[in-house]
Amino acid sequence: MAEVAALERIDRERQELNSAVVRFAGDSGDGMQLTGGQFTLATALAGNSLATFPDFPAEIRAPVGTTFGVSAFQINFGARTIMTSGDELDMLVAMNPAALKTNVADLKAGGVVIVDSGAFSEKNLRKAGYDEDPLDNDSLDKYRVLRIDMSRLTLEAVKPHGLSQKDGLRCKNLWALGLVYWMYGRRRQATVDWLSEKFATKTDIAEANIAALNAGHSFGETAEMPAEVKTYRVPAADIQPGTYRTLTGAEGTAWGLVTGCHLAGLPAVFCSYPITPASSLLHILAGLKQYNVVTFQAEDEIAAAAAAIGASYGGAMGITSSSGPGVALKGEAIGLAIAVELPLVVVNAQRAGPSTGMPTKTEQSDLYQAVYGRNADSPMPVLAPRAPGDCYETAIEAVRIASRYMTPVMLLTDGYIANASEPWLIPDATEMPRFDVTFHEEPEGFQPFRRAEDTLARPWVKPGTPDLEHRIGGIERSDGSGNISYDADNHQRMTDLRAAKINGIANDIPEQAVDQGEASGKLVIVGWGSTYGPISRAVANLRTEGLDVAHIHIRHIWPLPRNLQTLLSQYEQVLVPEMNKGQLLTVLRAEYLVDAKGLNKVTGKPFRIAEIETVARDLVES
Amino acid sequence: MAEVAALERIDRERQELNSAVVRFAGDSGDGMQLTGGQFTLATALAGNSLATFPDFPAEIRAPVGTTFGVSAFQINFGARTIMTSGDELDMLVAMNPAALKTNVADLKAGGVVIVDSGAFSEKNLRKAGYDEDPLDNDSLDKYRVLRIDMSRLTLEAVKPHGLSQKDGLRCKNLWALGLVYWMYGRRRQATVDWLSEKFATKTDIAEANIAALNAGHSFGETAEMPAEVKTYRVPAADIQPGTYRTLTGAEGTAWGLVTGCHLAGLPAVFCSYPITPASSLLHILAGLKQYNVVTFQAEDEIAAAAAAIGASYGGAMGITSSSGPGVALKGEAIGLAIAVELPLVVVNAQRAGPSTGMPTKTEQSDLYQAVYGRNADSPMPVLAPRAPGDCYETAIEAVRIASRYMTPVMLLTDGYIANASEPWLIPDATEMPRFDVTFHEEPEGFQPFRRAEDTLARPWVKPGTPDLEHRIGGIERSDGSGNISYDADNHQRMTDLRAAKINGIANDIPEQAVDQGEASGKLVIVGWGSTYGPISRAVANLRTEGLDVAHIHIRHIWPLPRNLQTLLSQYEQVLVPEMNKGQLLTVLRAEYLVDAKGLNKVTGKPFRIAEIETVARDLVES
Amino acid sequence: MNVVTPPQKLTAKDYTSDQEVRWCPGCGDYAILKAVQRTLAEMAVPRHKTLFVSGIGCAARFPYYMSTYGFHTIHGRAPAIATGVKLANPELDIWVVSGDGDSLSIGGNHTLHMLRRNVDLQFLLFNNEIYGLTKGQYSPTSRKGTRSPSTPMGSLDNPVSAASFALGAGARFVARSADILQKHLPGVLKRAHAHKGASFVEIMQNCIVYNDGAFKHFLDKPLAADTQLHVEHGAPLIFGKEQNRGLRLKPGSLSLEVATIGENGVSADDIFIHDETDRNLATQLAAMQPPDFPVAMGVLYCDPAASYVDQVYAQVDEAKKKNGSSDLNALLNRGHTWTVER
Amino acid sequence: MNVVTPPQKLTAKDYTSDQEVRWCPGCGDYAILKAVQRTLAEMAVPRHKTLFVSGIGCAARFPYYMSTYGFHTIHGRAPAIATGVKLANPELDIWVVSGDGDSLSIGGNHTLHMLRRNVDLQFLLFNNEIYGLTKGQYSPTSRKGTRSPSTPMGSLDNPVSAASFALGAGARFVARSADILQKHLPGVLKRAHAHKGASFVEIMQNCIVYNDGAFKHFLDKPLAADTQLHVEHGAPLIFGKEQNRGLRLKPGSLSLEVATIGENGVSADDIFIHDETDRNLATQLAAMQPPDFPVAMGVLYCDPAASYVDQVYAQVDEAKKKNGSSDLNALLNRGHTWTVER
Ligand SMILES: Cc1ncc(C[n+]2csc(CCOP(=O)(O)OP(=O)(O)O)c2C)c(N)n1
Ligand SMILES: Cc1ncc(C[n+]2csc(CCOP(=O)(O)OP(=O)(O)O)c2C)c(N)n1
Ligand code: SF4
Ligand code: SF4
Ligand SMILES: [Mg+2]
Ligand SMILES: [Mg+2]
Repeated sequence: MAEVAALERIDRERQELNSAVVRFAGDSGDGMQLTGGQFTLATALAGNSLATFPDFPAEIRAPVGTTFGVSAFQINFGARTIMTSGDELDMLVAMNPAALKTNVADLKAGGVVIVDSGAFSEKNLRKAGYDEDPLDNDSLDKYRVLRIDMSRLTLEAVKPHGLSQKDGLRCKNLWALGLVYWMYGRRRQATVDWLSEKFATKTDIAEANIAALNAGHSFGETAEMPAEVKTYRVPAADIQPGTYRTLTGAEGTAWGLVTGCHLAGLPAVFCSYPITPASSLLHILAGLKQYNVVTFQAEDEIAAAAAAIGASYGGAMGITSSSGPGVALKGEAIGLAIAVELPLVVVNAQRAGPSTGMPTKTEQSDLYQAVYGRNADSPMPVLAPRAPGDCYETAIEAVRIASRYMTPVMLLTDGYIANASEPWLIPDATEMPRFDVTFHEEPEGFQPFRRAEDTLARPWVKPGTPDLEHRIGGIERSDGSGNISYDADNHQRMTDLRAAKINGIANDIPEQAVDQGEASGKLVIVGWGSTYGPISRAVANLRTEGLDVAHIHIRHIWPLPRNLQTLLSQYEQVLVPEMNKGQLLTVLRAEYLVDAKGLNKVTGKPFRIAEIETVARDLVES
Repeated sequence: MAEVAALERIDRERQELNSAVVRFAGDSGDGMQLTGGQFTLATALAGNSLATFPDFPAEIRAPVGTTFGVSAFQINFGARTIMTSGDELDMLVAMNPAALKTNVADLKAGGVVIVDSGAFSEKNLRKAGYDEDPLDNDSLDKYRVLRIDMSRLTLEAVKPHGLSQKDGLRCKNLWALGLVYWMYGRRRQATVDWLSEKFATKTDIAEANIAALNAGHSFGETAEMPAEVKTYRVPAADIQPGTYRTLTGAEGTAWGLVTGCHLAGLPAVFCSYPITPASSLLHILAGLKQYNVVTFQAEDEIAAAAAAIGASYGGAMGITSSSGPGVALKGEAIGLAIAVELPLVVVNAQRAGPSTGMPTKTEQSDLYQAVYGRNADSPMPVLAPRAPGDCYETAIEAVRIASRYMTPVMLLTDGYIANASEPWLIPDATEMPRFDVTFHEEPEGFQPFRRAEDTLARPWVKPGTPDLEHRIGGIERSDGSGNISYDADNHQRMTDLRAAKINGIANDIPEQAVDQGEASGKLVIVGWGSTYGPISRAVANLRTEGLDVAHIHIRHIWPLPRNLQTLLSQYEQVLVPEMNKGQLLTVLRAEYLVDAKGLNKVTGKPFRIAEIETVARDLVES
Repeated sequence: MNVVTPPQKLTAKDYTSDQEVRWCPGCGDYAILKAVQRTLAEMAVPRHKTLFVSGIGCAARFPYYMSTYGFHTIHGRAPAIATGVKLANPELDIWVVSGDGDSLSIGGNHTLHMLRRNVDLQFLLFNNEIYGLTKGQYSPTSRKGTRSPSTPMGSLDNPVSAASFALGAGARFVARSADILQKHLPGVLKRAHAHKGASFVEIMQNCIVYNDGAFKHFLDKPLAADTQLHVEHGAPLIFGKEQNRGLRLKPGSLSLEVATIGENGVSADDIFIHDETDRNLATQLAAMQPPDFPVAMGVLYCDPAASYVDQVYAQVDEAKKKNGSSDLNALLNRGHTWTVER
Repeated sequence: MNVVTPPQKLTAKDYTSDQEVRWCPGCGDYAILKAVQRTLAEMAVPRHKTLFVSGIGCAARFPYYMSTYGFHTIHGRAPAIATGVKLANPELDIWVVSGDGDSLSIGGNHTLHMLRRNVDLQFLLFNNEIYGLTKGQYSPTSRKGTRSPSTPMGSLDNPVSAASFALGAGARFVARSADILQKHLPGVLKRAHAHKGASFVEIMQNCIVYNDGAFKHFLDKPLAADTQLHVEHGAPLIFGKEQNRGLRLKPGSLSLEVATIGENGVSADDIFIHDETDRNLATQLAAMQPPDFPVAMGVLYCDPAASYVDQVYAQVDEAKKKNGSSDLNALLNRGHTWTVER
């Protein structure tokens, strides 16, 4: 209880903030992702709303101290609802010169930068490409710089635990975390518990880390801090009661797929070939075998898609996942699933392209590929979640549509969503509406392409069922029997039916809601996917300014919600921000002849709130 | 000269026709394609304008006499300019019951059907699915039926040449051809020459065939023909003077590619994997090695695209070709060519889909794939020829754009165009404007991604050039140096440059012309590719009726011609007929917000003129 | 639909679908179809538990003609699709039918990986050394110098030997037969069916239209006895009209050679005994070609190992045992959670 | 740019680009890079006539670090792309660098077909038995039971043996070395370079991050002499610290076995002599694994045959000879034409 007492005491002097953005940056080996994860947890426990953004280096393990080996983790947390990981930093923790160099530009003027001065050796400065020590010249003048020899202080703190110099230094991220905990009045207990559990078999390491954490914290409490450095209090946000956890987009997608299959009463067969940033889905699902999940690492993306289609044919929910270039390879196989009308979920964790592009950077540029990117008239539903928690729900929806309509479904996530995390109100799986699949078992009158009247879906037969033996294939099938047919009228009919089936899904999805603002007005900003956060905050800000701006965020990219055309026609202007050159824009313009404008950013990075605000403000005010 | 005299004599009684549509139909083994080819040649020599449409069975060699083994060849020829192979038949030659059964519905009421009654055996009737002999009931009452035992007459005619019964019967297509030659006043000499050359080493076969041809012809001259059967004269059309040949779309494309490479001063490396209906391009080019063409049958479509990209990297013009499902497989590799900015021509001979679909049937449904079908922002030019002769020019244009702009180019043909033939005014290759490629050879200031100011193209370096060693790859490249770059601004810049380069091609292609009609008015019909013929004829017919209809046919699908938006805005209505569910339509609507309507046919068969006329008439008159 | 009354003896007809067979008259595929249907009847396999999967090609039309379950998929991907079916539905008895182009050109990689994984299915490769369906281009098994529409001056690639490739890929069952060997083929099919794991069967098949007579130098009746070696586990590797020729170890080497019993002091005891589990032997048998050697027919190699899908489900079972029930809420509440009170 | 003055002796530096090398510190790729650069310098190959092509993976970053021409392409397709380059530019000296995933998983089919075509290039397969770049999933060469992010309970697939696969695919040159064998590797690289046709070289490479020590059971210095067999054409297959162990024919079989000279009556003469042109021998050498056998290193097989691209151009030349000039108008006026007069 001593800790609590200390906090109480100090809290009285703390400056109250509505929100704050903190970034931890260091070498890949410095444990920045873990540090960020722990800070996230402590912040969530403190009742703040939050959003995070991890930023990994492209190289597996770049040489220590180089700029391209810097790993960073950013968190935005607040007493209000937090929508993005934040445009500008209030505080930067830089564990070495390279981290300072690559990150300080994002710090707002007057922001705090905490550096480990012990890491500012000549060698490290050179590796970072500094000609002179930035701590010694005026280059950081517009920031409040806190230089602390964390390396030395950490080594001192862990000395009693008998670690090697190397192992001792590996605790310095916890020292830094301890200090930042102190600055924001965070509790250490969850991190102490986590360390104890993680290093359960290596108690000396656990204890050393805990000692470093506490030392950093005490340093804040006891050291004479320069006057510019304040401590802060970010009050708890008004958050819906319930049990929470943090959830990454990859977890949300994986668990959503598992839940969807559970609700459909189907086993899942997940077939994939590793690729950044999609692999995490494979990794997570590979650990969930007890939930009737079989995972299969195929020899390539084509085999992965093919095996998933085979699995669906066999009576399971076939799922495949990849990123843009890998999904390109699956196009022909997806065409087969469309032709034979089998369920399939294709997850695309988009990344910057074209070609190999920038695998670790995010982009939304595979919408064309999802909606139009196949040979022939090959429509398929396309869904896109907006945030990690939404991945869960959208993945369930993908399984529902695929199994109910006997169709492949594309689920578009991206590198940002997959890695970002947010606090998530844990739902109760036993309360969710089921959508059990009924395999066709009745021989009487059976025809593999006789369609259900409401959905136009053909029956799903599990091979092994007596007396339903039948043949299907990629050559055009006779309406009804499914036998090979080169008949002209039949081809027209089947093409029309395939299109009608997918279009009909529009009647089975919710009408498009307006996320913020009125259902008509001067300007609506239409987004999809991971731009949700910045658009949402930008619109909130603009509305606070009194501007007539609304926000619509589309989950169902294809078919589009049935009321969307009418809805969009209620606004004078439509702005579509996308991390691509204008792909949803093309779809909306073609479908509705709406004179929408694009706001396009293709840098591998998410939008800043301000970028959207500026353009939107210009549009409403002009 | 006896023959000429005979023709002269008979011609006086002939009924004059402005145009006629004849179809030869028989078993796959009956040589209908050869027959049609010869008739085409004789008709061309007679100075008619013409268009043809061969229709092969899907099976390699279906059992003799079955309906799915029927092979047909249709020709439309006339004294006016012929645009299509014709909606309805004036004459059908049916060599067996199956051919009658599958083709007679296309014969216009009052049309002539010539049947080989010798093939109407009970067995053949059964195989064709006839319960009773149609020659014996009233089912053909609305036609003028000419039943001739061609089998027997042929065997008699060839008897002197000592062929077996089987070989003798194989001449019956020439007997039929002889008769039809007589009916339309065609000369036999070219066919006689052709037979003599083809069977140079088997003179007995050549002679037997010639005998059959002459026998059929004499039969017409001498036999007592029923009164309903007339003979016809189709006067020569007003045709541009010069030397002509017949040309199929596959030939046009192949020769155009060879010519394009010649004009660019480049060797061609053509890499492909067989697939219907694209294979003929591989077959033709494999025989043109002396024109500096290397052909490579790869292990699959991906390897074919990859090898073609390698060839372009190596300093040749890399070309790859396939049909829809195969092009789907090439998507990832095309992305590489876009990223590293290498020339490449991708020919897609479209066929009916999705998936395997109907490989022998035509469709225009890969436009989405061509324009939008890749991951990431990956623009590439897309061209589509309208007819066999136009394949030649468009293929040259594809090579020009690819080499000048260092970009892959998609050339969209289709199964119809590839197989159809038309008379072609042979151009003089020595007169064509050259567009020689200059490989970069200057080390001073060399940077692999330093762009030309006018085209924004990067330099093309042939590896092997001293002092220009450099590295390129699919990871995002630094503007200028081409080194790996994960820089945010660089990615935006490079993405913008890639888009600007392709968009800029609009300034290097002709403005869109109006094919028929005024540059403004009530209705414009906008087409692309092989719908040219029916649209053109339909518009001509409607204009003859005095209706205000124009025709625009787009060769440059992407980027679109720079004046197209303005042009389209001059019409009250825009109708876009396509053999798909509305793909160019989507592009036009999205680009120009023009409220164009689609006329969509997806039967695996070309439009009939009347189908377009009807819809267009409704639009102008309503 | 077809309800089978068990006591009645099944015939090929019971495994025949109502679809008209559309291969060229005289195509070797007909004979293979008959042999397969007859063999299934003899083994009385339940139709509803049997699935034929194929890619694209003439051979790949096969499933349409069977009254079992059938899936005609896309070119080259049948091994991958079949693997997926088996993962979802391990009880199914799966046969894959593929052509030489389908399985060794575009599908070579999937064939390789299906074999090394040892997925429990029968893989029938109809080798006609040509692309039939696309009208006669040379295939990866076509002999060098093959003139075809795409190689008017003769092909230049060295052909793949299907059986050698399969062994190089780690296959545990490799056999060979031919369309016209109507007595031999059913036996091989039965062995393939009995083998648990991936059973690779190369079936020489005559394409009468585009590659007629490709195998006549060893399949023609009069030559057969001297040009084919029918191997049998535990039996000497003997062939010839007189059954007096055989393979023996070439002294001092790792190779077999043809020897005639009774000549040059060669006795019956010198003839090598076929051992299906000897991979080195199988590798040599697979590579043997006329005129120096007879073509080895029958089960060249059979050395069973654990099948892939069985092991997958063993892991699933183990995971279930270790992690208890598959309660979804337990998943969602894993790890650190916190509660916001009202 | 780098202008070489010929008389000066070339060094590794002359083949080094200005790009910072970005593999993990301690990665085996560094050693291979150095060996390649040194070997090129020793052979004094002209930089501008040398091209490195690669797919995607850690290994595939290789071209960026060379001062030659370099093309870093897409995952698995380097063999096909290199084939295309060679078709267009037969004078180039091409090296392909590939990882085990790149060349045997997604690219398995292209590797197979490049080998059977015998395209003249050097194919270096950096085998670290893991997917490095994508952070440690098991690869097709990973040993069964490998625990990785995608196989937390251990992998189930039987690994492909790279060299066995290459032989099964019909490769005419198959060799093996390792990152740390800095004396051995250059010799193998030179042999590969000298061989006209596709030269397949498997290089064992340590991934220090995701599969550290995968080869230590035969690469660790103290064990090396007893666990590696360095083969040399015409020399006996001898190994061991005392150079007294070797491979001999197992009597009455097609197999080799390990024997100790001087024990059980085994003499030096009993030891099998390495013959690079013996495919049966190479097949057995490729498959040998500890603990029963040493790992064979060096040129396991070399039996040159006509190279693909040479033959392609021979046909082009023949066509030119036969058909005369390549006058375009002759092409356009081929066959039947007619003239419409004015
Ligand atoms: C993706 C794709 N590429 C190409 C084709 C065209 N294609 C169909 S079958 C075939 C090869 C047929 O040869 P094979 O597998 O030997 O079978 P066969 O017809 O000889 O039985 C090809 C190239 C296709 N259908 N799909
Ligand atoms: C089409 C495609 N699929 C997947 C990937 C992701 N990927 C990149 S490298 C790689 C495998 C790397 O393993 P390996 O080839 O063994 O090379 P290493 O990194 O071990 O050197 C994978 C799966 C990709 N870049 N492109
Ligand atoms: S083309 Fe050849 S393989 Fe195909 S059906 Fe005809 S004969 Fe058989
Ligand atoms: S991940 Fe492994 S293979 Fe890749 S660079 Fe690091 S150590 Fe080398
Ligand atoms: Mg074949
Ligand atoms: Mg590897």
